[in-house]
Amino acid sequence: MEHFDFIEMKLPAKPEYVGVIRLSVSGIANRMGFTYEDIEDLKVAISEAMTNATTHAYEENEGGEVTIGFGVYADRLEVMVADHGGSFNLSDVKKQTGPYQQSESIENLREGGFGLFLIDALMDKVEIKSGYGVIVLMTKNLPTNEVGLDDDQISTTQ
Amino acid sequence: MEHFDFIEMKLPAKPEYVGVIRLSVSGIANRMGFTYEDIEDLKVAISEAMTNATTHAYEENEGGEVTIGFGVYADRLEVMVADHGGSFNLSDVKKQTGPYQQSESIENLREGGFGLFLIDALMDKVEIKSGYGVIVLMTKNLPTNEVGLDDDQISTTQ
Amino acid sequence: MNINLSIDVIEKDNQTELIVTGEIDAFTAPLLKEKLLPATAKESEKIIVNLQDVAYMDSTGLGVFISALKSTKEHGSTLTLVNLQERVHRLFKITSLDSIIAIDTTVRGGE
Amino acid sequence: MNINLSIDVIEKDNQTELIVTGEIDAFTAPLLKEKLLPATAKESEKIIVNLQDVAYMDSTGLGVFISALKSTKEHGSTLTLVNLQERVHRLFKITSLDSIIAIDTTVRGGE
Repeated sequence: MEHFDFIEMKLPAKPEYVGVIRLSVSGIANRMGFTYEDIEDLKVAISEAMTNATTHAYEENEGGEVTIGFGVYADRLEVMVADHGGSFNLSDVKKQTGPYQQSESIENLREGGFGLFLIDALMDKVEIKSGYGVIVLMTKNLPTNEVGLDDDQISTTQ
Repeated sequence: MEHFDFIEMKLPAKPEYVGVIRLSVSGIANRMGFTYEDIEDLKVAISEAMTNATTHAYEENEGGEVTIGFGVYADRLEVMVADHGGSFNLSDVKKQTGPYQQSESIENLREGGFGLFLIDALMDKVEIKSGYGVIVLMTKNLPTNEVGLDDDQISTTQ
Repeated sequence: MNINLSIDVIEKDNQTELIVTGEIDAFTAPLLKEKLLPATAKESEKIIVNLQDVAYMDSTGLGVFISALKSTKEHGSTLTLVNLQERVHRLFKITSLDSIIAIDTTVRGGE
Repeated sequence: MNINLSIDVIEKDNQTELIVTGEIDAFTAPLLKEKLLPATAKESEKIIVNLQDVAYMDSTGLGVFISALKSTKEHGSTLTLVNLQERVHRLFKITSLDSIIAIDTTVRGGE
């Protein structure tokens, strides 16, 4: 079986913890060797998924929690964001997903309509599963190293 | 009961993930309003506990994992670091804990002897429990706000 | 609790400038909305949002600017975003929202 | 895998300077040890470790410097740490290791 490391986080489904998740994913992705640009993409995508999860929790009026799993592979990072409980109409969400179209009137633009679209645009692969809660499973590939391995690679964290 | 938020992380007991934990605790502590100095203390203390846990896992030759729990209270942060499995002689560890004494010969200084001492020096309260694995439970209090509440407090993350 | 966003509001004749510092996400976006929306409700007000010191933004920020744009259309005010960092500007381009929200790219922060 | 530590080694007559950049923790300390220990094994070598760009260090870093100090005593070399940031210096003070490890405080980084 393909080897990977697994990291799991459970947090209250509250918006104040979205920033915590961003720092965590930033640490994991930096350690894996992702570029600055890719790390920024990951931060946005995971924040969007966590924001969706906290919104569901809020709508359901529950003090729920969000589970985030990171699968660290040699060539990619898989991130799973799951909220527990609360139902979710997947086809409704998919209908709302897309960039702004010139034909749409500004009045009809949805304030919260771009989250899933951004996840899809910024990650290499995205799957959404709905059942008891919602699971967003997204993958970002590490760039294949075509310049050859450089032992003395310099990198600094924030 | 006193209200608190709970955040849990599970990571492979490997040194390459110590930096990830530092970023996560930094995010949580920053959100709670800890000072820069206190956040640096927390980063060291939690890294020390995680390093201990990864060392035990290594000695036991297991692909173990470390569980870290953060209890976010109004006036303090409680951090629990637990490794699973591997026995641990608590009294041996406590004997080794202390600053360097002029009477000690340099030859007898232990390379890894300052981890628990630093945790104790940098945190407000520390408990170590040994049984099936080791649990380090440490508390850092938020400074009591004597200057009064300032709504327009400016803060930036890294 | 600390909030990683601060907003300075500078009001002149018929002009409101918001200087935004920090991160715009689900936690902080309500604060931005609270400071921005009242300005857009003033007839013929010119609103400038300076995003030079915003290093992070996601769709919650886009949502606030969509609300603000709607409000300007209702009340006859105008909204312009200035000094966007490349990463932040990119989100407006990906979503095509740069076709309806005025973004002044003559000066851009973070480059 | 990325390692957040880089070490430049500058060798002159009887003097080795290590310029350390990044974070010293359980993951990166072995790299520091690997670069530092061989220098301490040279008789009458003067070793300077410049920590100006080390923003984070914990007891694993203290452990490396203890090993290096032991090695200097065995081999007749010397070890001096320079340009410590206040936070890093603090760890040597808390543990009283500043009484046995030479730290040049005339120039200090990060202040």
